[in-house]
Amino acid sequence: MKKPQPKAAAARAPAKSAAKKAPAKAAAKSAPAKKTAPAKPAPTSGVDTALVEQLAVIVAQHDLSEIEVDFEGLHVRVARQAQLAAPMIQHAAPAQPMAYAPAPAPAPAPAVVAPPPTLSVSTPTGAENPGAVKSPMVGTAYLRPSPDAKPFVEIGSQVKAGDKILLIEAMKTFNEITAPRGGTVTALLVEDGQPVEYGEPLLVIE
Amino acid sequence: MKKPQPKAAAARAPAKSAAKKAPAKAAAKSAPAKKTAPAKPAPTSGVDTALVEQLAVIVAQHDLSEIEVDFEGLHVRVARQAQLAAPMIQHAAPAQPMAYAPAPAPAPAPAVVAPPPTLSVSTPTGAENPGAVKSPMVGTAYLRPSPDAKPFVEIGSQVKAGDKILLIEAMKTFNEITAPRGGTVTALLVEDGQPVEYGEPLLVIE
Amino acid sequence: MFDKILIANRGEIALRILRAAKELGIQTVAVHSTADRDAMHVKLADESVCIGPPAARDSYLNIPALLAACEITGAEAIHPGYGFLSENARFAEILADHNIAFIGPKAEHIRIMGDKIEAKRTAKRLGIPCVPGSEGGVTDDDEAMRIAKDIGFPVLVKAASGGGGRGMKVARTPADLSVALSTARTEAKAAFGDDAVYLEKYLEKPRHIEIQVLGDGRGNAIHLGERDCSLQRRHQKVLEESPSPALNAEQRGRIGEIVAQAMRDLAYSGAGTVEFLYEDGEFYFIEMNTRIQVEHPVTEMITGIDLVVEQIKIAAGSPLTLTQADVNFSGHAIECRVNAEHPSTFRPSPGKISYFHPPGGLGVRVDSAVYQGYTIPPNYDSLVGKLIVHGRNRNEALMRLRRSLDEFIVDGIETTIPLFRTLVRNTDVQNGAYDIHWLEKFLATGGMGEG
Amino acid sequence: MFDKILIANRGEIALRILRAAKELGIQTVAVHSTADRDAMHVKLADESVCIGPPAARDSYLNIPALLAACEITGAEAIHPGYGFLSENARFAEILADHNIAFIGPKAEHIRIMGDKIEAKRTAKRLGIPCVPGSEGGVTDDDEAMRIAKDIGFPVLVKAASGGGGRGMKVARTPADLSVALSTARTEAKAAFGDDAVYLEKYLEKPRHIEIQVLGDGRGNAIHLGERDCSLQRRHQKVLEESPSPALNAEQRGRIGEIVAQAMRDLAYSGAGTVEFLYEDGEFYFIEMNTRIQVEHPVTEMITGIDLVVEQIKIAAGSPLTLTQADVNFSGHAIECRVNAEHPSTFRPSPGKISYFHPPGGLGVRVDSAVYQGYTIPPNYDSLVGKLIVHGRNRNEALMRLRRSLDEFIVDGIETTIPLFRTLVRNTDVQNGAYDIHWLEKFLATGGMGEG
Repeated sequence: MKKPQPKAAAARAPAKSAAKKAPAKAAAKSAPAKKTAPAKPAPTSGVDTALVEQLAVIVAQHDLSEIEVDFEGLHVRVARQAQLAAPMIQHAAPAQPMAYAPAPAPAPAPAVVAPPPTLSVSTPTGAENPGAVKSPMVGTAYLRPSPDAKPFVEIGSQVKAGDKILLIEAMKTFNEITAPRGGTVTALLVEDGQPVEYGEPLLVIE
Repeated sequence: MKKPQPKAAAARAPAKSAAKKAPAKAAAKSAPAKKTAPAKPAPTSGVDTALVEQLAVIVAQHDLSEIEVDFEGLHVRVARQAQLAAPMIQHAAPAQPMAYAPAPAPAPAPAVVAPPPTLSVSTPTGAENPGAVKSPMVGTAYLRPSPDAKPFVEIGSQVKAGDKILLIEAMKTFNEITAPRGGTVTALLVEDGQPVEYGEPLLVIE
Repeated sequence: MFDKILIANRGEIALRILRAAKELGIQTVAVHSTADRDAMHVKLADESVCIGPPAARDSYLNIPALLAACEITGAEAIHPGYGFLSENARFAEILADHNIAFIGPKAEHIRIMGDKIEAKRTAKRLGIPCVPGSEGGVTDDDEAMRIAKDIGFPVLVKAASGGGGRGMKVARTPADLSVALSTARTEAKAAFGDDAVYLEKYLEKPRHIEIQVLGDGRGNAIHLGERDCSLQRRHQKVLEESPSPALNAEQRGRIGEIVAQAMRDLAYSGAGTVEFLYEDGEFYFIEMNTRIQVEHPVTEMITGIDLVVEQIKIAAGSPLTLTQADVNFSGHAIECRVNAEHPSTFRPSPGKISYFHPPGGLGVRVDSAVYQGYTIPPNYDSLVGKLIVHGRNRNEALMRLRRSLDEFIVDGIETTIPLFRTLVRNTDVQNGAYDIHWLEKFLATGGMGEG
Repeated sequence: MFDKILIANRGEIALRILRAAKELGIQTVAVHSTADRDAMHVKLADESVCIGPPAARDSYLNIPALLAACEITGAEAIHPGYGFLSENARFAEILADHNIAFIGPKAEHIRIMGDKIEAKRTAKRLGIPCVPGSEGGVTDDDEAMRIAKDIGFPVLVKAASGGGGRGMKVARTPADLSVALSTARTEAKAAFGDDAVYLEKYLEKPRHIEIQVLGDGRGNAIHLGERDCSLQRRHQKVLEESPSPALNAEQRGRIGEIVAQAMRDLAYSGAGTVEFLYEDGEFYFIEMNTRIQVEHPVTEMITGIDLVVEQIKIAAGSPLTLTQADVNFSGHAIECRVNAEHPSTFRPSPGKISYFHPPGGLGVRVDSAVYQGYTIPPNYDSLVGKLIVHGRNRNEALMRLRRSLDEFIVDGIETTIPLFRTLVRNTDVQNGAYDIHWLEKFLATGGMGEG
């Protein structure tokens, strides 16, 4: 039974939920600084990177967040964002980057029902290609200098850093987008005349 | 960029967030279990990685967040984000049966601030003794037949099934509570004259 | 005023009562079954007492347990909410015997209104319009015809001992009457062993309109306008609004005053609702509910009057401080009852709420006792919560309802939110062109696109 | 009316604008920085466009990006919310050049009111009461004394080129004046290289009272009463209420009509707020904000008028349909700004919200764009949401505020909810006995028991 006297006291203790979570938060903060050991470490400076490597394996296998070792002047700390954290993040943040809430049709269409909204936190698309060239601005992307011209690039095109690859038009101004690095165009991610937002991947150079 | 047309379609599919969350939850539940499969690290730099490994197993098995060892110049710290998972699980179903929201003092006491409320789901107290005799009704428990009499039972008393063990008074009626089974009274969980609610453990017979 | 009251209910109404008590500075005792130990009002109450196992008869309907809970906590009054013991005259009497105040009307009024025949007789006596019909059983066909013509066709021929629709026939014209009479008599004889029938005016497409009243038991009483609860499924109200799209101010004032005067004559105490069928400008008494109703927030939103606070004040012995002139109707309010049910099959869907996000902003009220992580137990009703919107006019309220329904998230269980998202976009609902049969027909003809 | 508007803001005000647009049946475009991709209004909008990285200058203040977003989505109008570009006259002009409607006043009015000196000159011209003082710099001590006696002591001696409190001295009596003048001149000379000072009436314990106005740009304008925003910390409003506990209906009507008439003379368009200090029955103009304000819901709750809807209608060219007679003040409203800050040290506390449960029930409104699982980014302001309550009178509103604060749960970050739980139980707050210095003093003297 809950009674006023004992309750007030009992409640005050567990009430500090924020305080409770503090250690977890601290851990979470240190986690992103994931100094994971390099894959193929060569012994350098007399530091036993094989030890580091082993610790790294242990830290991962046992789902740890951190190992720290001090021995004869050697200090090693291996930290990792433990797997355990993942379900927690997912729980509030299901891995569904496109799960934004849909808008109902504002026109009074009698039988159209809005699909249920969802509130979830998007995770950056891990599948994103590191060679993707992203839009530096909002506007309309054009793949060719004029409607009759050939495209700047096509899939398979070889480009050098600085080559024109696209135009983005905003406010009647055509902005030239140039290749940030040389390589082969392996994917075109926008269509001619497509509106693009800031940071939207335009094409892939590998 | 989110546009109306593709969105309506995209949204309908991922809307079933409930279904999506199922795997994440399952993972969270199974996660604490999976810290076996010890690696076989060879000793390096004179650092006993087998010790580290053992500590890693311990830290996981006991659901610890951290172990730190100092021994003859060797310092080892093994940390794990076990804690991170715990608040999350708690958050939906915390293992804190007493974490009910406290009520603010309704009397207009100017400087008294209500402790913050919490909304959490209580889990049945696992520590509850299977030999506990629970109150079948709401009322006031009395340990003796009259104020001057000796108590029905004391710790250590032997009782047979059907023996009177308590009175519960409700609406000026004294209801006899009898032992549901024979055994020894090992704990008295209520005091004489204490109000009790339905299902409240009164004493333990083992 | 009371120092401490006990809330003998559960779910959203228990939380509703708790909120009113807190705002009055009154201590609260929550009583609950073992299935409700995690209920929000239990967590927010000053004290809580578990009174029994999940089955309502052993907990929420368990009068000795409630009395014992009052005794051990020192609660001076019990608010029964709706359902459970709220219309149990005997309970009100027992409380009186134990010097515990019952936050509700006098036992005699509960009893009168709980008896269909007695209620109708009282309503008639008090000048409340009732469905015209024969005074009792009719055996003679000529007399039946005379009465039917008096009432006006169509008429309903009903078995005097009847119930459940058996022995009921409609005669749309005088020519239909003799066949209806003989068929009804035959069915009545077969079903109930009694071929007496009576006649009543038959309403083709009535609306359900009810008048909210408050009385102080001393002869003061006011009405707080009507609620239109015509959108029903299996006699369960689904969506309620006020003002009714069918009434004008003159009609509202007239029926309201008739009801208020009746309550004055009765010296009715507390909140009550007089329910009518309404057709072609006429009201026909159905019954009176002598308690707070699920849909009371609709009235609160357009009057600004906290009905539960008024109930508590009246039960504590305060005379009604509100006069009819204090009751001003402002804007339009609509309530949706969100149930844990499949939105088209209405299969109950108890279970754990994995995500809960209520809508907010101007003119939006949510009365719900659930929270994220809470499990709706299968033991009781399926009400998840009530979404109530207020706007300066009906159109604003409808648009606000639409946008707030689109913000409302309840994951982990099925709810009837999608039903309301469909209804608020329906032309008939938008036009207020519905009667008590509308929703059933809408669902039967595939309005929800499935089942 | 517009078919589609772009919301050039973030957080709760972006959601507020989205709600108004949806209720008007207008399509919405949310623009956002990369830090705000998970914002609730982005999820609820019909379309969204990422316009830049987290830094506001590259996203929310990036005019070319906003124009481009209008271009690719076809948005006809931009609502700037508050902060960011909301009081940028040049932005309003650029939009006009691009045939995009700015949901706000005319550029010239933004410009006038954005310039402190010009604003005060305009206010005076329009008959709005200002702080009495010297017309310009004063160099002669005798002239200073004459002016000071005219204004009435205490007077403030201020560096003409000053700012930030340097070169400011209070003379409480005529005897103090010459010392105050010489000290202020010395400080002014040292700090700004200019020893010109001016005199102004010094207000000891003023309240902050502001008048909400709506104008249609055609000479129609109304006032919607006042808001008392005296509870401030570091010039940031913390709690706002309406009506002010310090004003009566006659005072409200008088200052309201002065302001409304000034807006008529100005042909002001849209929503605006004229801010005053108030002491001993007199109002003194501070500034005018030519935008919607954070605390606008307080006015909405007592008038029932949706200010953002009115802004949009006016920007779309509708004349004001509301007359002053349509504005009725009903009951009392209080708003608490819940920030992601430690409740006594006010250290910002951005981060992930692990549990969110807003309060509900009668008279409770929550305007918040957060949700469980959302991470408050460290890049912008710390407003988590606004809790607004309405009651039939101030006491009912305070009791409702107390119970709803006690229901409000925001876990995972620190919030100022505990500050409000303390304030609502404070006798001075309960009595409305506070001025603009009260909260700072309360905190400095350990009102929160810590820091």
